Parts: sequence; C-alpha cells; structure tokens
Amino acid sequence: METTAIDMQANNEAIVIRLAGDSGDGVQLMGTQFVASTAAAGSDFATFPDYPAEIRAPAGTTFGVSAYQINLGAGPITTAGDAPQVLVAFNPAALKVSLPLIARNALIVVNTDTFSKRNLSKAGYDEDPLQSGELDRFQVVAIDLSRLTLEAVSEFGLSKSDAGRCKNFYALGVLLWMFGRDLETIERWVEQRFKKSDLLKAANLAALRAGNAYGETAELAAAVPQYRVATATFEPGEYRGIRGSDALAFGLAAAAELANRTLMFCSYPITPASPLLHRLAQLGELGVGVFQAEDEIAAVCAAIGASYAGAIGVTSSSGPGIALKTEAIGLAINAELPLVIVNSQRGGPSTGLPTKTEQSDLYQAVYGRNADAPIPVIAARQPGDCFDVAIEAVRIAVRHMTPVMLLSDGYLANAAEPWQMPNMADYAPITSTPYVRDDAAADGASAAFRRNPETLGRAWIVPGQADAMYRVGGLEKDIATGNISYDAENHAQMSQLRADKVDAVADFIPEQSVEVGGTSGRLAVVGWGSTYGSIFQAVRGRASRGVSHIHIRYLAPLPKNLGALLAQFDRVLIPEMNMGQLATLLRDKLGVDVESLTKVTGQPFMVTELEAAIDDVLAAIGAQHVGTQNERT
Amino acid sequence: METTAIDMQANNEAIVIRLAGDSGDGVQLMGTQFVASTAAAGSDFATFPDYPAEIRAPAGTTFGVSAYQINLGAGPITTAGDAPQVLVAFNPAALKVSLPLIARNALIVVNTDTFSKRNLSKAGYDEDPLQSGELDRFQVVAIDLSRLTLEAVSEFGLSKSDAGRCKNFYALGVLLWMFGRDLETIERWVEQRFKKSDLLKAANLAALRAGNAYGETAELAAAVPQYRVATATFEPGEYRGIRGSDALAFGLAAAAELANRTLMFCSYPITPASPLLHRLAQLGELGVGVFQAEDEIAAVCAAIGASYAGAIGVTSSSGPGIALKTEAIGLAINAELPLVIVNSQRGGPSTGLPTKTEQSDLYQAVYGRNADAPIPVIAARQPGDCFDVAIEAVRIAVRHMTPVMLLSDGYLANAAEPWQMPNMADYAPITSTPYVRDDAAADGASAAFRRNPETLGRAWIVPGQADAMYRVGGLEKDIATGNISYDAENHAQMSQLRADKVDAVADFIPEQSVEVGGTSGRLAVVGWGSTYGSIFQAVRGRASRGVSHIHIRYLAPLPKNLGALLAQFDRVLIPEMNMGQLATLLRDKLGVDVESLTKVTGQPFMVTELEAAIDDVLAAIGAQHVGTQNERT
Amino acid sequence: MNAPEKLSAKDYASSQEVRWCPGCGDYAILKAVTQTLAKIGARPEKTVFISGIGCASRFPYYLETYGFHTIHGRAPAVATGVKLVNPELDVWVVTGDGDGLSIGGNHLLHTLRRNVDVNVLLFNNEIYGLTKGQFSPTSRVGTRSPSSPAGSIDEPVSAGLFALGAGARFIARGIDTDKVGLGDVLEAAQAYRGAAFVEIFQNCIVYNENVFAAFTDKSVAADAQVRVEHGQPLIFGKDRDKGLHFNAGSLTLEVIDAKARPDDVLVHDRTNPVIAQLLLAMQPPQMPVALGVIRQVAGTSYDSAFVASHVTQLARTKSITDVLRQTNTWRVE
Amino acid sequence: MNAPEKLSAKDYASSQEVRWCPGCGDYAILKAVTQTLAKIGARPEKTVFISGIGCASRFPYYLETYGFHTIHGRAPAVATGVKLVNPELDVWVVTGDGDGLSIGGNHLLHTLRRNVDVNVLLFNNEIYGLTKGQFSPTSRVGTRSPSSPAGSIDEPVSAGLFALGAGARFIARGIDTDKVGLGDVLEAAQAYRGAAFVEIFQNCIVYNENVFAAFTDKSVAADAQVRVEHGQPLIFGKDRDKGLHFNAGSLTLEVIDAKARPDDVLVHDRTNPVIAQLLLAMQPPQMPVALGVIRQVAGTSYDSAFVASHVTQLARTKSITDVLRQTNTWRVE
Ligand SMILES: Cc1ncc(C[n+]2csc(CCOP(=O)(O)OP(=O)(O)O)c2C)c(N)n1
Ligand SMILES: Cc1ncc(C[n+]2csc(CCOP(=O)(O)OP(=O)(O)O)c2C)c(N)n1
Ligand code: SF4
Ligand code: SF4
Ligand SMILES: [Mg+2]
Ligand SMILES: [Mg+2]
Repeated sequence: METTAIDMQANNEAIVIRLAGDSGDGVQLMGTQFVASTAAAGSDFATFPDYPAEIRAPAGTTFGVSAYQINLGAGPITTAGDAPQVLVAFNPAALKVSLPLIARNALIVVNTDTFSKRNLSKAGYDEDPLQSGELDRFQVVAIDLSRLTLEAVSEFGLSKSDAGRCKNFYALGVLLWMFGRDLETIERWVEQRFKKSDLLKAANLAALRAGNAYGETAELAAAVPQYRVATATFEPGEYRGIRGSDALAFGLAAAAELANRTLMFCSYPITPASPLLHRLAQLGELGVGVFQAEDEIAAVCAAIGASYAGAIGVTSSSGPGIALKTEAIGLAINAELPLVIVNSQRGGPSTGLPTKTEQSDLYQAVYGRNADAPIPVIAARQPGDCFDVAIEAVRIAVRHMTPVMLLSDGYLANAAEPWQMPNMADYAPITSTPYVRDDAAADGASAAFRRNPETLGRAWIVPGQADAMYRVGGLEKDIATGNISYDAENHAQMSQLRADKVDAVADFIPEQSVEVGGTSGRLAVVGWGSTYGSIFQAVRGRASRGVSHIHIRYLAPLPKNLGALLAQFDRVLIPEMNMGQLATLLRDKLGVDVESLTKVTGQPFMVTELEAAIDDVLAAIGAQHVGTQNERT
Repeated sequence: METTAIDMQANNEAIVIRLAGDSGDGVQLMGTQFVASTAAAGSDFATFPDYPAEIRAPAGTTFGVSAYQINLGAGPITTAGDAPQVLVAFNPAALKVSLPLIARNALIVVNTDTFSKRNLSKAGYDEDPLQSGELDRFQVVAIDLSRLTLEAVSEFGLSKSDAGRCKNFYALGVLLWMFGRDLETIERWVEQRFKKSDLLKAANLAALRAGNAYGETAELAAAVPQYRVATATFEPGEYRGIRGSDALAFGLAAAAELANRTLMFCSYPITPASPLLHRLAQLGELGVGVFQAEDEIAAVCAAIGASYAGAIGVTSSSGPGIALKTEAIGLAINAELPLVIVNSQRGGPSTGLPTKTEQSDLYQAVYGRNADAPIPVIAARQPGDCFDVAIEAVRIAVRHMTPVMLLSDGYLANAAEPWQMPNMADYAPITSTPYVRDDAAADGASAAFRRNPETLGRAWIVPGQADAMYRVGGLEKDIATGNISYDAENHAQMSQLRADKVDAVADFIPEQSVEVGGTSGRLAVVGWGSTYGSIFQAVRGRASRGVSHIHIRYLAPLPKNLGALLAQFDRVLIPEMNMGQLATLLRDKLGVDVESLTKVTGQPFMVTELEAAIDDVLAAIGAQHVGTQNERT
Repeated sequence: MNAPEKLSAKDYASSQEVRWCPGCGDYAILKAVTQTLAKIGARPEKTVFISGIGCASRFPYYLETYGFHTIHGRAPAVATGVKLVNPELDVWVVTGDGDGLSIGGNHLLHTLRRNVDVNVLLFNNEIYGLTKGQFSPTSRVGTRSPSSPAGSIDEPVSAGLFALGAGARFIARGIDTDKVGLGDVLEAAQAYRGAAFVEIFQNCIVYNENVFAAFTDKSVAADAQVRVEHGQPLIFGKDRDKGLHFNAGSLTLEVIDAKARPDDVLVHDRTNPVIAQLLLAMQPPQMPVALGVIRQVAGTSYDSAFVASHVTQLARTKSITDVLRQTNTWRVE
Repeated sequence: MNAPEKLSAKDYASSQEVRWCPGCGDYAILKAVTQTLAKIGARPEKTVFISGIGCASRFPYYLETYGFHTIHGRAPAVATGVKLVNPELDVWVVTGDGDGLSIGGNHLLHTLRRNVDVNVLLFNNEIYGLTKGQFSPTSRVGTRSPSSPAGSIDEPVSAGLFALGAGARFIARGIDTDKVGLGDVLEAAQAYRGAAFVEIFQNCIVYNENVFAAFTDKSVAADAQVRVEHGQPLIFGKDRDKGLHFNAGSLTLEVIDAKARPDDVLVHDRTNPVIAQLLLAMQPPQMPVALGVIRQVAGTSYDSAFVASHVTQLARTKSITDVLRQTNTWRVE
C-alpha cells in the first residue's frame, strides 16, 4: 500500500483529532499534553476521553480501545467535535472502532508495527485494512511507530517494554509537527514529570524530538499538510484547562469557603461519579472532609448528619445510587436541612451502561420521591460551568434550607475545556436565616423553625448551641415547634410550605436568557445539561433564520419568564439524551406544546444531527416568518 | 343535663354512624358486628376504621381514641360518609375528638359513667360538656353504660374488668334497637366466637340483650326515634363484606390461580401496607408463600428472584419503602421479569403521617426511577375493586414481562364494603409468551428473548428448563441474546422497546369509560384511586348540569381514548389527595389543560367539599352549555 | 462564663408527652438515661440523641437535648455524619431490634467496625412493636405473629455475637427495669471513646409480654443472670454459689459449684474475645444470661482518626483561589 | 430418559469472551468452579449463578448455566427468592468484598443467619476493582487509593468473623490460584445443605497486586498457611513441624513445635465456635492463615423450613372461590 496524498485544507477554523490505542498505549496522556500545547498556542478546545468499559481488557481487543478526542480552533469550541478529521490509531483494534466515527476524508496516522496477523485477528479483521483498499478514501500516513521509537531511545539502554512505552511521545512529536507547534511546553512538562528518573526523562524527550524531526524530514512533509489552526479570541484573563468533575469539586469547595463552613462530602464509589470523590479527597486544605460510606444510603444519611451538625453536607452518585438515596432525601426535606445531591448521570435503566453518558435522570430528580417532596434541581452544561453550578446548588440549599439536586453526566464528568479563573470576590457570601432566640417562647425549639418569609428557609441551628435544643425528624412536624404533629391543618400547611419554598427559589434566580438568536422567532431549540455545546454549534449558523438556543440551568423551579419566552416562538424543539424528559417537565409546568428530539445511544449529540433536525423543522414550517433578531453569542 | 328530644327524620336514604372510644372499648368489634347486621338487613354500606397513631395510648387521652365510621342505606354507598348523624362516644376524649366531625344536629349517645373529673381533664375539658351547654344543638342520649353493663352481667360472677369489657355489646344492643334490627345475626356470631367459654358467651349475650331491651323501655323510646334505613337494590348474587387489603390479597391469590403458579409475596412490614402481608400469610392453601425480608430492598429482590424462578413475585410497601425499591425495579425492567409492586400510600414526605391516607406517590410510580424506566401503573378505587385490580396487575406483568405498580392507599387498605363474590370462570387465564426453542440458534439463550410482537413480552424461561440456559442482568443487554451489550444502536433499540412495551399495554386494556354523566359536557371531574366514592357522590346529583365523573384505573399507559374523551368537556377538574400529581400526568401525556383541586390533610375528601368545588366551577363557567346526556349510573 | 448549674434527671425530660403503651419497658429506660445524664452532668446542648423508626426510636422526642428522629435503620449513618463534623458532641444512637438489626444491620456493622464514637442503645424486645407485632430478626424460632401465623422459622441473630463479629470493641448488656445495672452500663458506654454497643432487654407489654421473663423475673433473676465485672470471677446465684468454668477440653463454659471449686471459676477479662464470645452465646435456661460490660478494648475512635487523616485537620488553610492555580495556567491579554 | 452425559469443565463455560484484566485471580477461580461443577456432575439447567456488581460479579456471564447478574450488594436476596420457589436448584452466589460486605452486608448477614441453602463465594481482593481501586471494607488500615490518598483509616471487617457473628454454620476459605485447596472447599460448600460461606483470597493485579503475598507466595505459603481438617491436629509448616496450641490460661492460640509437643496441638473441630473464632482471627505474619472448612455444623436449611412452614407446602389445595366463602356471606335474590 502506498501513502496517498489527498489535498487537505491547511487553514482550519477548527479541527477534530482522535487518538486511539490500547489502554497501555498512553493515549490519554498524549491527549492531555497535546491540549497543553493547544492552550499555549491560543486555540480554544474541548476534549473528551473515551475509556473502555473493562478495567484492563486484553491487549489488542476492540473492547480494550482507549481513545481521546480533541476539538480545537477558533472559539467558541463547545463540543469535542463530531467526525474527527485526524485519527491516530495505535493498533488495528483502534482503527477498527474509530473508522465508523471519522470524517469521510480524514487523515489517518497508523502504527504499522502493530498490524500483525495476531493483532488483526484480535481486532476482527480477516484482511489487513492497510492492504485491502478499505482505507482508500482516507489519507493514510503509515509509520513504523514502535520500531522508530525503539531506535530513537536505543542509546538509553531501557528494557524493551520501557522503551516501547515511549511511543506515545514519539507520536506526540509527530502530531506537534503536523500542527506547527514548538515542543517547549511539553518538554517542560516531561522534565517535571520524570524528575525522579533521568533515564525516563531523557528517553521520553528523545522520543518526542525524534517524532517531531520525523515530521520535518522529507518522508512525511511530502505527504501531509501542516495544519494551521485558528486561535481563539478569549476574554483577557488567567486561564487553565478544566475537567467537569474537577470544576464541580472546586465549586463545592468554593461554596464552602463562601459559606465559611466545612464541606463534608459523603459518597460511595460509582461510575461516572467517582472522579468527583477522588478530586475532593485531595482538597483537604480547603476544609473538605471526605467520607467513603458503606453504601449510598449511608452516604446520604451521613451527609444529612453533617448538615444537621452545621457543615455543608454533600453526597454524590449516579442514577442507581441516587435511587437508593431517595428515601433519605425525603428526610432532609422534612427536617429542612441543606443538602446537595450530585447526580453524574449515565446510561440506564438499572446498571445500564455505566461508562456511557445520558441525561435520563431528570424525572428522578424532579418527581422521583415518595409523596409531595419537591426540591430544587439545577444542571451543569459545560465542564467549567460545573464550578458555578456547584456554588449555586450550595447557595440554594443553605438559603432555603432544602436538599438540592445537581445534575451532571458522564460526558461532563470527563470532558475538559479552557476555563477562565474565577475571581472569588465576584461571588456573594453564602448565608442562611439567622438564629434569633425569642426569650418569650416557652422553649428553645421554636427558634429552629423561624423562617425567613422570603426564602422560607429556617434558622440553621446546630447541636452545641445552648438554649436552642430542638427535636426534629421524618414524621410530619408542627410548623412552629418541630414536634410531631398529626394535625390535618398543620399537614396541609406544611405541604404548602414545602411547595412554596421551592417556588420561592424562583425569586432569587436570574431570568431565562437566550444563548443564541433572538428572544422570539420561528424555532426555539431548548436544552439542558451537557447538550449545550452541540445545540450551541447547531443553532449558531441558523440564528438568522429565526432559530434560537435556550438552555435551562434551573429545572426546578423554572425561571419565571420561561413560559412567556417560549410563547414567543412558533415551535419549540427539545433535543435530549433521553426519551423526552424535559419535554414532560415543560408540558407539566408551562403547559407548552413541544417537540422532542431524543437520542438514547449513550453518545452525545453530533452537531450535524442537530442541524439536520433543525433544518427539518424549518422546512416543515416554511421559510416565511423570521422572528426578532437579537444575537447574543 | 336533660336529654333533649329533637325531631329527627325517621326514614333515611342513608345515615352515617360513628363509634368512638378508647382502644380497649371494643369499638372496632362493635362496628363490624353492626355492619354484619346491616348486611343482613339488606342495606348497602361503607366503613372506615380510624385507629390512633400510637400503639396503645394511655386510657382516656384524645390521641388514644379509636373510632369506626359506617355509612349505610340505599346504594350506591361509596364512602364512609361525611358528617356522622349518630355518634356513640364511650368517653370524654371520644366525644372531644368527634364533635368537630359530626353533623349539626347529630344524635349523640354517651357513656356518662366515664365523665369523671379525671377523664374530663385527660380529654382536655375544663368543664363537663354534658353540663356546659356545649352540646345543646345535638340530641344527647346519656346512658350509664358501664353501670348498666355491670348490672346486666352481674349474675355471671365475672371479674370487674371482664364484666366491664361487655359494654360494647350492651351499646351494640342499644344501637341495634335504634335501627330496628333483630339480634339473631349477632347472637349467632357471639355463640361462635366465645364457643370456648360458656361464661363469656352468656355474659356478652346478656349485655347485648339488656342493651336492646333498654332501648325498648320507655326510658329511651320516648327520646329517640327508631331509624328506618333504606335497603339497597343489589344485583342478585352472593355477597360478603370486604376490606380493601383483604380484597387485594385475595386478588393476588386469584391471579396466581389463573396463572397456575405459586404466588411469592416478599415484604417488610410498614403502615399501612402490613394488613396485606398479614392476610396473605393466612392464604397458604392457595399456594401463597410469604417471606418477611430484612428490609424493603431484600423484599423486592427476593420477589425478583422468585419471578426469575417462575413464581408470581409480588412485593408491597408504602412510600418510603417503595423509594428503597426503585433501584431494584430497574433491574426487573432490564431483565424483563414480571413483578407486582403494591404501594399502599400514606401521608408524606419521609415518614410523614403513617396512619393517614394520601395519594401522593403517583409521581414516584410513574416517573420515580433512574433513567428511562417506564412501567405500567394501575390504581384501585374501592375496597372490592382491589380484587380485580390485583388480577389486572398480575396479568399485565406476566403478559408483558414487566414490573407493574399497583397503587392503593391507607383509606382503601382499611375501608370495607359489601362485595359480590366473583365468578372465577369469568376471568381469562393468565398466560405469558410461550417458550419456543429454535434449534437453529447457536445457544439456548436466545429462546428467552423471543418476544411476542404484540405484547413485547419475552418468554418466561425458568431455571430447570434444559437447553435454554441464559444469562441476564442489570447491564444493557443484547436485544436478541441477553448478553452484555455496549452497542449504541442496541441501547437505542432497547430503550425504544422498553417504552413500546408499556405503550403496548394500552392495546389490551379497556377504553376509558364515564362513571357518571355524559361523554361530553361542561365539566369532567377526573379522579383516580380512593377518591372514587366521594367524586361519584358529588357528581351524581350534577350529571344533569353537564358534569361527568371519569375515574382512571390505568394511569400508565393511559387508555387510548382518554385524550379524545376529555376534549369533549369544557373544563376538567382533578380532585386529588396530593398537590396535583394526576394533573401533571395528564398535561404531560395528553397536553390537556386541567384544574387541580388538592387536599393534603391526611383525610379523604368529603362529598360536600367536592360538591362545593364543582358548583364553584359551574358558576364560573356560567349555566348555558349542557353536554350530551348519557347517564350510566 | 458561669459554671453550668447541676441538672437533675427531670431537667433532661422534654415537654413532650410520652406516648408509649402504659407498662412498656421503654419508660424505665428513659428514666435510666435521664438519670445517667444527670449523674455524668451531661450538657444538654452538647448531647444529641439520634434514632431510626420504631417505638424505641421515639426516644429523642422525650429528651431536652438535641434530637434527630431519622428514618428506619439509618440512625448510625446519620450519627456518623454528625460526629465527623463535630467529634465533641456526645452522640447517642437509639434503635430497636428491627431498626438496628433488620433494615439497619449494615450501618450498625460498619459503625461498629469503624469504631465511631457513639453510644448505641439497642432496645431488644424481640418484636416489631410500632408496626404491630410482626416477628423480628431477634425473635425466637416459632414466634407466632401476624406475619408468621404458623410460627417464625428464621434462626434469630444474636445482637451481641453480631456486634462481636463486626469488630465492636465495647459490648454491654442491661435490662430495662434493672435501674442500677442499666445505669452502670450506660455510664460505662458514655465514658468509652469509640463505638459502645449496649443491648437492652426491653419488655414489649403489648406484643411480646414477658419474653425475657426466664431470666428477668425477680423469682429467677439471681440464678439466671451473671453480672460480669472485669477482673472478677464469674459468679452468680442467689447464694453466689454458682460459677462459670471454662472447660479447656471441650472449649465450652460450664456452671460449677463456685464454693466448692473457687479456683476453677473463670475470671472475666473484658479484653478477651473468646470470653466475650462464650458469654454472649449463653442462653437460659441452661446457662445464665451475661449482663454488664462484656467486652471493652481500647481503640482509636473513627472520628478522631478522620480529622487526623485530613492534612489540615479539616481546617481551611488555603483558599480556592490558590488551589485553582496549582496547575498549568496561561494568561490571555 | 437417557442418563445425562458426563460433562467436562469446558462444557460449563459459556460462549462469552472473558473480560477480566489479564492476570486477574478471577480466571483461576472460574477454572476451579467449572472443574468442580464437572467433578460433581452438576446439571447446567439446575445450576444458577447469581451475582451483584463488581469484577467478581461478572462471573455468571462466563458459565453455561443459568445466570443472573443482579444489582450491587443484593445477590443474596435475589438468591433467597429463587430458593424459596425452587429449593431443588443449586444456587451459587458470587460476590466481592465491596459487593458482599459493603453495600450488601445486611443481606449477607440475614442470608447466613437464616441458613438459606446457597453457596456464597466472596472474592476478597481487599479493593473495589470495578470502580477503579478505592479501598474496600476489607482493606487494611493505611491503604492508599483514589478515595484515601492519605491512607484509609477504617478498621477492616474480617469476612470470616463477620460470618461467624452472623451465625453462619459453614465457613471456609480458599486461595484463587490454589487449585486443589479451592476445589475441595467448593465441593464441600456445594455438598452442604444450608448457607455455605466461602471466602476466596483473590489477587487484583491492577489495583491491589500481591496484597496476600505474605501468605500466598510460594516461598512462604507452607509456613504461613494452615489447612484445617476436621478431627486432625492443626499442623503446618514446610516440615509440618509447627502446630497450633490453645493456651487455656490466656485463652489464645500459640504456635508451638509440633514435633516436640504433638499432644499439645489443638485438634480441629469444625463444630466448635471457639475454634472457629480463633482460627478466623489469625493474621500473618504472627500467625498462619487458616484455610479449608473452618466451621461446619448441621442445621435446617431455610428454604426447606420455608416450604414446611406453609400449611400445604406451597401447594394450591383450595380454590379462591372456596376461600372467599370462609366468612359471613349473604345472598341477594
Ligand atoms: C423504610 C421503612 N420501612 C419500614 C418501616 C416500618 N417500620 C417502622 S418501625 C418498624 C420496626 C420496628 O421494630 P423495632 O426496631 O424492633 O422497634 P420497636 O417498635 O420494637 O421498638 C418498621 C418495620 C418504616 N417506617 N420505614
Ligand atoms: C448501587 C450501586 N452503587 C455503586 C455501584 C458501583 N460499584 C460497582 S462494583 C463496586 C464495588 C466492587 O467491589 P467488589 O465487590 O470488591 O468487587 P471487585 O470489583 O473488587 O471484584 C461499586 C462500588 C453500583 N454499580 N451500584
Ligand atoms: S408496642 Fe410494645 S414496644 Fe411499642 S410502646 Fe407498646 S409496649 Fe412498648
Ligand atoms: S480490576 Fe482487579 S479484580 Fe478487576 S478484573 Fe482487573 S485485576 Fe481483576
Ligand atoms: Mg423491637
Ligand atoms: Mg473487591
């Protein structure tokens, strides 16, 4: 097979790259380093790792493929991209699983050394695809990556396996050349990372440089264009890359700082919620306590105990674990205690698809408890946004003395993007209803049930406070004293209070804004959560045709103006990674007529899928009417 | 105080009686015996016991009052009645808690012997209400019940406490006289009940007869009218009285008989679900196994295991316990196993009001699981109806191989009514998709995942079956083999299958009918569950004014014609004992505009409350339009 | 500040009307607890009673301390959360045989093995009281109840042996109406740093009356109970003439004549797990029931270890602003 | 009907590709299980493997028997339901240290105390494998993991002592790669009527490699393991020169020179709870680790008692039509 040169566009607004290999190939590391260089080069980016479902599948199998996808270019980049234009495949299995995903005329870099008979058959290839013509429509750059790497590091006398492990840096060197990047950022990182082993440091640097040099040589330069990727115009400021679960962890810690209380995070491991646990376990210096409980029920109950004792109690899980917590959430509602429940959603039902993303726990969040048990629900939309949403969740919980459900998902948990550092001075302190002891009252108990008439949050009195001892629990309680009450009228009042409290949140949240497009028009594309990026991209080009993107952060209660806003559009389309749950919510709460666009494959929406769906709707309603233009991008 | 004679109507279409006393006063027994005589006399009836929340509160306290309410007369009697016209109060506490409930001019029979200073103060009376004039607007019949009973049984030489315990029979004797009943039914029962103790038999009979004679004497006859209560026109047939939880137990056992399988009932005690457990524990001869598990999770899991092994697996609880079961229900969905989950709803959230009724777990039933996890939901409306609904639940579960949620509530669990014996020949056998082994298939596993294209139910293959071994679990499974599948397209197909399966149920259930009134009109009053009786009564008198009563048994999926039916009405009013949950469901599924009438006091609706609400709506929409009349009562 | 005034038992009673059945053993336990609180001079505002659901679990409402009546079986988990945040609080968990050993068995297990510094009072009445009398995991085989009309078939769990298997370091037992014995046990439990597990035999007069009569009845108590004391021979009986002897051949306990063979009487060692196992397994009528502190071994309490395991002992020593910058950052001008 | 043909170990393997990490101890256990099934001539259609969630719990997918991969921690409860309906089935529960002792501790407790006739295989790798390596309830204090970067502080639970405290009547132990020893234990467990609890030390090569090396490593095994056999002296060591001696003074076990003091070596009695407790508590390096059937006492299995406790042994002897009439009825003409 010959490397076929295909004309490629050398100036790119944005480009999508996918790195794929065995778990042992160091693909994730290669990806994050390429991103570091991307950040240094001033492009916007979004990334998403695609881990295998198995812990460590046998080498060479398709189910053992680990991948990393990067979308980079001029901003705003809001998704990890649809169809990669560049694929780096470390072995036949990686090629096999990636081919259906990549662009028609993508450039494929393959490590030919791995295309042995054994590996081909492990990947399920009867014929060598490098020979069979199957790749003809792509531009293939075949590199003897393993051999070249071994040569490049031979002088260091590493064991064969250690030497082989440098091949991700060799490949990275090639990739950096393709994108015209200098090696400096990466070199600094390698020096830092391997500072304990001069040998490994030298070998990896050598591999990196050799790969880069390989690109420079005639061998490659003839066949492959060097990509020039546009840089983004960021707001001035200080930036870092951030992964959704890290932003969530930092946000929770920041909220505790704003409230000047300990953050007590009580959890039980579960995919894809565990990264949040792992990150918070490293934040002790921020006054974060982490308790790994025996199960999800114990986790939520310990968090409730922590809140009862005056800390910010937070618990986290994904769908099946949240299901187990629902009984205890009712207790926090009844006891009027702050509590944040983070749900990193995954594919379901039941154990479902733990490593795949989905946004199908909205029903559970809004309606999923016994009895009338409303709680506020808010959702994060992008990795960096997780930070603010976490602060908001804690703020609502403390202000209104209520459990709050925060929805994230498997995509957000692992996706990363550049993020402007927050200025903590911009955030108001987080406070609760103050303690006032009415000396006239017969006992101290009633002090705990004085409520702020606007927030309906009660005073957060904690054990240790003298003269305000109170008793509280899961039985219906007297509205003024917290004592058990079987009184019919009291129950009606308390039920109303619980409903009003959640409604009261709407008085404190911003009105619903429009992300892209006008405040009226032909079609509102309404989303929530991690579909933000794809919807944003899809609508961006269509704002002039009367299409707007509205993205809901506050799902319960909904922003007060949302109904009126949606009424300004002829049609409402709701793309969701579930069977239509937000659609239910909007019909219920606003009585609006909506159309659902559902995707339940465990995969995020592609921008092109959304574009097609929007175009279909536009075609159906005809091309006449165009609403007010009020672009906000 | 003097007994004041008030003119009372001596001929009653229906009359409501309330018996109230200490837990030790035998009020419940007296009530059931009065009902037995009512049945024998040919009146329709409905009863509801009102137990104290405490197990055994101190004697004489208001929170220790146990009551029993009976509504009897010409049919259809569908509720235990609003305001009792006759009250029998065994002590001051019973009087105190009952007064706010009874009709303006009710007749009150009090046991004056208990009106001691001590008892009055325990009940919170500063003054003796028999003296204070507080009862002037009622007709009071003051009887020295304790003393008279002691006298009546003195000849038997019982201990004072044993003798005192006969006073419920003395009071029953009085009551039977007031209603012109002969003593025969009760005498037979006493003989049967006390067949092991001649002494107790004789004493209770003596008390009963003495009470009856007391009525006959001038002492009472002058002051009190004898009530003549209308008899009902029942369909010819064999009848018995039935309590909701008993009907549910019998229905489940009947369903197992129709399916010719063992019923395996796995539960954990909780109020008000326990009576179902207790009753089923007595039905061993019907092939019913009862397993009391260590908690609700174990209970539902054992039921799933039982279904997996070929029995009808049933689990039961109330709201908080159902919350704990939700994760496992997802497993049954994924594994496509039949399972019936009975929820006897109670006041909430959290532990809430365990002994009070509410219908606030509809959200939980329909939406309350992680992920897209739809299941059929059906609700019982009246005590006897529980029998048929139980059979329906099992039928749907087995036909479609799905978990089914059956909603009952605290009111239904304890309420009783006359019930025509079912003819089991009228019920079709319950069958599942048959096992077909395709010898061409590579392994037997796929036999388990052959689905009936109409029901989408898979073959219910159970361990022990040779050559059809299959593996299944909570991970997403291959649509054809049940093996683990991470495939995107397969997940989309399975998600659709799960949705379609629940939708398919709609092809097998009857169309929505109208209970009272026409199929179009000014106002549809739409209910579900145990509000049936009150809505029925309230609408009955208003059918001619364009009001209809529609009562939904199948809540998920809704009957196919429901949307079209509701569209025939100008307005839709939804009375619910919650904050508006069916309203959500109808807005979601049908996009209809509805009004909620909510009551969250732990008490059923009064007929008068509903009448007033309906009249308000009628007044609001004006008196012009009257829909097609098509009375069905 | 003034020295806190000395409170009497009455001062620890809340204004709530106590609503157990007349004659219920819970009343006596409530009294023993308030007396113990008074005796040790507990500060009401530093004292927290946390319970699950059941008759026993109504306990917190009746005390003028902080009280949290949580959900069925979960009190140990809630209590753990409280202690993590404030190890200074004196936290008591009140639970029943159903609450603590049926639905809540897992949390009890983990709270005991972690050695969280709480005092767990398990009111064992061998029945589900609040839900009207179904058999519980401690009910004896053959217990007839609404859910086991033909008699229960489940082999009961022994609360004490379960706790031992869970790794509990403090295990004690008392009887509801045994004021002195129960008081001593409560005091010892409160003084112990770590998870103190106390099983209290409690008479449910309505659903399981006299189920413990075989060893609690006055007429038999002396011969059917052995009150253990660390370092003392295990002697009991009206005339203190009975002793527990360890038969090294069969590795079992036997009752011997303590007066005839005083040297053969086993001396209680609350740190020895074999003794704990043997004592906890004893059942009437063959053997006396062991009461008092059966096991007590020192250990690190979880809450103190928890605080210590956090780099800054849960103090906020850095700001989020700093921590966010502990990575590659770049400036856009 | 024909006599069922004899199946080989291979016949019990399903067509599913096994997907544990290369080198995982689970492979060896899978092999031991299929070999045991072949040896005992298990009928695949009468054999059911039920698991929770975790690496261990993928087990059922790899066997050509009935298999149910349920939810995290609940396999014992599902298995109980299966046995209630069909006590004839040979039901195996496969669980991990997280699945069985963390979230699932309560169900394990109750399944053991009820003595449900299932064979519970608990793969103990002292880590949460599937969720990528957090410490588990059997992890030793100080285990560094993503959720315990400074080392875990939780005192671990001993699977064996927990089972003993739960009232388990059959407790055994094996090592993943110890084909013979594990095979024997599996066979004994399968033969036992009642709940057979088997702890298998399993090496998680990715997250907890060699955590059991102190007693499983070939170089130390003979001196660090004692294979117990009912009625046989507890002797071990490369030269079978070490013996376990029960010190009746301190009530503890000691290692003595078995050759010098053969009569002082304790003879294993699998019915004695003291011996079980002592053996299960032994930890390396001071003491050898006990392997084999440590406890076995006969008892009624729950499922048979369950059937027997139902008046008609779960047979339908009456029709609903009759039963509905066992009360006051009346006719309306
Ligand atoms: C989740 C849940 N399941 C079941 C119940 C019902 N319930 C309340 S208390 C109880 C058992 C009480 O028994 P125990 O703990 O022994 O306490 P006792 O009443 O005997 O003191 C049960 C089953 C509940 N409240 N919540
Ligand atoms: C309800 C629920 N909580 C948490 C999880 C995540 N989870 C899956 S397996 C597992 C622990 C596995 O540990 P173990 O049982 O020791 O098995 P191993 O993987 O080590 O074999 C956890 C926490 C889950 N699937 N479901
Ligand atoms: S039911 Fe039993 S335990 Fe409960 S309050 Fe009454 S006597 Fe006490
Ligand atoms: S993570 Fe550990 S236990 Fe799980 S498969 Fe890999 S080696 Fe085995
Ligand atoms: Mg109890
Ligand atoms: Mg493990």
